[in-house]
Amino acid sequence: MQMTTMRLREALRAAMVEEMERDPEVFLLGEEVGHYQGAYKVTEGMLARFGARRVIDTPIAESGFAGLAIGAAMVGMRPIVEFMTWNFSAVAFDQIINNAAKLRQMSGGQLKVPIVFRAPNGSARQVGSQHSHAMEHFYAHVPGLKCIAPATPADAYGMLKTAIRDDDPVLLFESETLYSLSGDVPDDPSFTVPFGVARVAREGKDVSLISYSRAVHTCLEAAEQLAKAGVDAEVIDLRSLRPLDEAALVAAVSKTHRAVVVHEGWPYGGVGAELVDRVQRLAFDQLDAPVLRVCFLDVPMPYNAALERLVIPQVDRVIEAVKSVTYAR
Amino acid sequence: MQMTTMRLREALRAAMVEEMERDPEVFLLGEEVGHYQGAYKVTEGMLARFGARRVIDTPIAESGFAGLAIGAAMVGMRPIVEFMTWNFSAVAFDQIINNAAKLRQMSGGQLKVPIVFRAPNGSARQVGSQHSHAMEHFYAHVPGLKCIAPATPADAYGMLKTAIRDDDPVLLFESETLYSLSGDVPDDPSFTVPFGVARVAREGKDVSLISYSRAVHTCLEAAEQLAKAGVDAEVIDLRSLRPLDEAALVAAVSKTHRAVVVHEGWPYGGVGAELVDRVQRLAFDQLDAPVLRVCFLDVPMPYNAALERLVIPQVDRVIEAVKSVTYAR
Amino acid sequence: MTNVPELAALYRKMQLIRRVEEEAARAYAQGKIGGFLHLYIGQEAIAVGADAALRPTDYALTTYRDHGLALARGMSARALMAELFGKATGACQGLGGSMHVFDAERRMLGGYGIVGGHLPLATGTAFASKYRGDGGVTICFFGEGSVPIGEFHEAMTLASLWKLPIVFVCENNGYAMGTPIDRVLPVHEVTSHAVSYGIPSDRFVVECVREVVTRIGAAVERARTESTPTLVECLTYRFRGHSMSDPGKYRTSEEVEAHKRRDPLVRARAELVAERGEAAAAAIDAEIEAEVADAVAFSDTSPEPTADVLEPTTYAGPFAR
Amino acid sequence: MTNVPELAALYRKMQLIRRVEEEAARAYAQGKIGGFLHLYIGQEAIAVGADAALRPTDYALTTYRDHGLALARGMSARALMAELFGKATGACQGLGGSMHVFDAERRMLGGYGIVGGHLPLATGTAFASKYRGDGGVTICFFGEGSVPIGEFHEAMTLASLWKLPIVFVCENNGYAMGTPIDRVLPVHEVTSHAVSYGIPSDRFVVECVREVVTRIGAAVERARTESTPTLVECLTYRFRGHSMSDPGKYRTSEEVEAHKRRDPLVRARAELVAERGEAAAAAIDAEIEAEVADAVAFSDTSPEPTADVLEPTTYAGPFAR
Ligand SMILES: Cc1ncc(C[n+]2csc(CCOP(=O)(O)OP(=O)(O)O)c2C)c(N)n1
Ligand SMILES: Cc1ncc(C[n+]2csc(CCOP(=O)(O)OP(=O)(O)O)c2C)c(N)n1
Ligand SMILES: [Mg+2]
Ligand SMILES: [Mg+2]
Repeated sequence: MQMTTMRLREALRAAMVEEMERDPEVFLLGEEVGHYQGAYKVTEGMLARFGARRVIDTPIAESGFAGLAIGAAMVGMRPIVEFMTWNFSAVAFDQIINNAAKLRQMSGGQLKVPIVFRAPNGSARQVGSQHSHAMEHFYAHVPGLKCIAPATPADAYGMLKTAIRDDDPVLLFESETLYSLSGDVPDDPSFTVPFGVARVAREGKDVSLISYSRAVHTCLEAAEQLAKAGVDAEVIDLRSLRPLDEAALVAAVSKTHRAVVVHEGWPYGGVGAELVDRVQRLAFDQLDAPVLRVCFLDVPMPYNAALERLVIPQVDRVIEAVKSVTYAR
Repeated sequence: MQMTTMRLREALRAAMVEEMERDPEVFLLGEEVGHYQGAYKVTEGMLARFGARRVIDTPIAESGFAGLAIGAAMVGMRPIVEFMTWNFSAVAFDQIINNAAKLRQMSGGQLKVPIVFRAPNGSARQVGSQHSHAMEHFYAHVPGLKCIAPATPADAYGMLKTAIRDDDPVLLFESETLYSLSGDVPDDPSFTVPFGVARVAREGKDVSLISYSRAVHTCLEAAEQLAKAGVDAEVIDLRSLRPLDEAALVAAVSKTHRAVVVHEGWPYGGVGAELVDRVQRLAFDQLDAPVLRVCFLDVPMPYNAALERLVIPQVDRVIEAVKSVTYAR
Repeated sequence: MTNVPELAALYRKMQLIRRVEEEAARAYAQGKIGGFLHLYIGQEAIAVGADAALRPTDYALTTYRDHGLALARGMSARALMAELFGKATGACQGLGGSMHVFDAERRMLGGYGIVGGHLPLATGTAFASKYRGDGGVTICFFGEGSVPIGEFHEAMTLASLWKLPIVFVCENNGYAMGTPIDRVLPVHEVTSHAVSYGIPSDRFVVECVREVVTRIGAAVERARTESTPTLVECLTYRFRGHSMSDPGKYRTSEEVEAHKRRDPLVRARAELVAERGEAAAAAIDAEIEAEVADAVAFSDTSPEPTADVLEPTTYAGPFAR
Repeated sequence: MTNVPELAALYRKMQLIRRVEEEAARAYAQGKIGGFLHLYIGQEAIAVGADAALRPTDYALTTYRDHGLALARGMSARALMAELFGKATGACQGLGGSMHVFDAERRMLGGYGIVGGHLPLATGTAFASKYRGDGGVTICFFGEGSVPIGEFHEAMTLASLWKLPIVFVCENNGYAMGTPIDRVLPVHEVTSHAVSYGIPSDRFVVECVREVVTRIGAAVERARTESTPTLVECLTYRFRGHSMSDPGKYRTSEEVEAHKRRDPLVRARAELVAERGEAAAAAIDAEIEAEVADAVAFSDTSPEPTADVLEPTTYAGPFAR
């Protein structure tokens, strides 16, 4: 396949631009997506290209404009809602869990809600406790929603396209820290990446590191270091959180018999605990050690840089967990 | 101890009344808590007793009045917020996760937020998908909050008192289906039940049923039936979800080597997955079978009564899971 | 000027709503209907009058108090009653129940349980109409108790800012559950907010269904021709409790009786009789009785939905677990 | 009538804020400060004037643009700067950072990152004052960009309904990040909402810090003596970008320069010089320079917080896991 190297933010933009060219019912709205070119420049140039009818700057009223977009989707349009960050979706929480997720069910299947919500998620750099939420842990819980969290430009491109074409509400969790990550993206506008299919980011036989989004890169780094210490770690990039690729989890653990789950966000419940549940339930006899998790420490995110580093999963913590499940010193 | 038999709703009321008598800084607010005597009559008579200064009917503005109460708590008052049901807290989600949970941290420990949020939670009877949320799965995730979910009148009484006296935000998850449950409650106004201590609701040696709130009663019923089939099930009533009683989990599983987690709410993530994580992590070598979970089916709650029954955990599903973990037919 | 339909047609719908709900109340007492049941009795003129001002292709959304709007939009008594009975033949296959009645074909877009939550949705359907240039209008109903909640204000802001073709209809029945308006609104005229959002408004006491058609009709026209939103406040009264479980102790029986004496349904019938004679009204009543009895019988004998309906109504595409 | 302090005292605080923030901007460029840094430069007269109208026991809350209010309330430049540097000696032990500055003793109650989120909190501190009868007033600042969000309206409703002793101060600087007011508010006068909430309002262009004291002072008095909330709209301008990462391309340099020529700080200094001579002003400036330099040195050399601070700042009682 022909490839172009681009940054993740450009991959997201390319996906949106192509889908908006293809389908006039796709439109984009959010705070500062137009004139300002996007708070993180993901939507740069889109206002000039599509005009104010399709690239819409909103007031600060997340519940209002998320609800507006859901309403447009319920009559067949295909809105893309950009939250400035996922943190701010907390004021639109009811709209997402009660309307986007349930309109199809409440209507007895008469309606569908083809909408995409996307935004940077998780920690950034010293933005403090109110701006560092890993919101996927709230949303992946809710049936009716789909949640995806790619880690590479190609996946960001291919999965956002899938999301825009999907007939259900899809929540795309990005990371500010990955926007400038470069990678090869297929030149083919028909390229898409399906949901529910994990990617083996690195082959390995001693332990499975299961991860998504930003933390995949932490895992890859940890795997490099572990390799030097003679531990051959596999890295699974889930890409899609709901649906989850159970087969990939079982296959991984059946091979390595040990798993460490690595993600942003707090330990209690959420995606990480769900992964533990799946692994121990579906591959109980394969496990030679408990599944461990490396995630945020169980505290609100501190502003101080050193403490923030301590709270966010780092390579050393991943290595420590791997040592623990492999009973190495 | 002298005991009085009362319904769970009366036990909650007694706890509030006694604490309001004891401490003039405690007050109650919420929709219909006053003149209407409470949507579920938990607060019956309280307006007459304490007057409109301390028992306050609010407009429908959950974010507003939850935030107001948090603000009052941050300057030392001790508000009790009644949501009409926990479902409606979704529009106050940001206030709870970003202000109640984080004010202490953001202020570097200068402030504390001694507030209680309480409401019926989970399924009721055919109230449909927007009114049947088990919201504890969202909130227990968040450090800074404490979450409790008692199953008996005595615990409701003793834990609500503990909650009102606690210096941190406490979320009390009640169940409409338990309000009329009768039980003995100590006559002693100094009686309290600590957080983080599970209760063995039934001794047993073959399998541990781990549960809380309404589902404890489902487990007890299942245990009765299992006893007839020769399976001796233990029932652990967690009472407190955050903090979790890890020692009780380990002790239970070390004895029975098999666990089934039973709760309202969806399977993905949440309290149930967290319990699985703790058990497999802290008692891995004790487990003879994967931990299974019996919870809502992974769909929005249907209105139809038979389908609703199917979605909510029932005795037969608990028994089936027990059979599976005990490898019985 | 909006075309006002024959009074007979308006009366027919009002009477249908009244009688369907009276039978629903009976069925609720018999345990055939579960959950919450919020009756619209007393307010029928609003949904019926508003529907008459709409085209069939316009969108309509309301609260949990939604039976009236569903029938006004043309849903059959069978589909509604079967939904209340939780049957597979119901409008939403028995999944939605009383609070969530939808009829996509008739552009009855629900039926919502969260106060204020559907107002932003309604701006979205109006947005879609404007975006597509399909000439459609959205009408959105809510109670005066929803005015304090933030989403009312966010919806008003978006509608005004983007000049959406929408009519907000506040059905001010004086109470939010047991709470009278003076305990929830510092300024009792809901339309006072129209000023700070820079949109037109109208406010009137609902007595005559034909007046509802013309008053709401003017707002619908403004939406359709100028893409200007309007806030309409209808002063009305519900004759029953908030829902079936509400004993309604917060109102005196004198107050309730005084309002019942001004029942817009009674007035519509009286006017119909004056215009067309008692026989014409009686014929309609008889038809309605048959229709309602048929709906109950149909619902009684309809099958329950089965478990296989659950997953395909959760996701339109493949199930995501 | 509110007592207006000596102009020297007002100017001193304004100049302190200006200079602390200028140094903070420099430190940000040097990487000593991380995350978001929203400067208050250009708006100083509001926090300083408002504080002068308050008692030390009154409560004050604001947005992430909070350095000005913190200093106005009497926080030391050291405590603020060290917080921005993320140091253990900072106002919040380095946990809060620029957006979350708190000083409980001086009743500076934050520093919030979610637009609109602190308005309900402010009604809560006002509620506490009224409940306790302690004579306290709460003042709550927010930008004009917060007006569309629901919580503004819920807070206004509660404050009016329950007659809370609160002053809402909208600092209308014309922009919400890159968005000018006409893209977010259908009616540009924020005070138009006061009418539909039935509360008094005031609206003025901020040029003179002493006028701020008297105008906001009148609202504070009304809150204190009548327990009546007021919505005050201050028309102002921020000289810098929204935050340090904002290049501010959405405004012309002519526009910015025109506003800088009307800088209330320059005016305050000029008036001070007119009243007390250049030497008096220069002496204050010199003091401030020393104070700011000391704050930077203090922050540079202060220790980082250690991990043991994390758990006790998450829960006041035993940690709940
Ligand atoms: C956000 C939210 N809070 C509370 C409720 C519970 N509730 C349902 S209806 C209602 C009263 C609504 O009154 P009003 O808006 O006047 O409508 P009416 O019932 O009079 O038609 C309340 C408090 C809810 N459904 N949603
Ligand atoms: C709920 C929410 N949405 C979005 C943001 C991102 N954001 C932070 S400040 C801001 C602009 C606010 O403008 P305004 O209220 O006018 O205050 P100013 O910055 O001008 O002082 C935005 C959009 C946020 N913090 N919270
Ligand atoms: Mg009402
Ligand atoms: Mg502004």
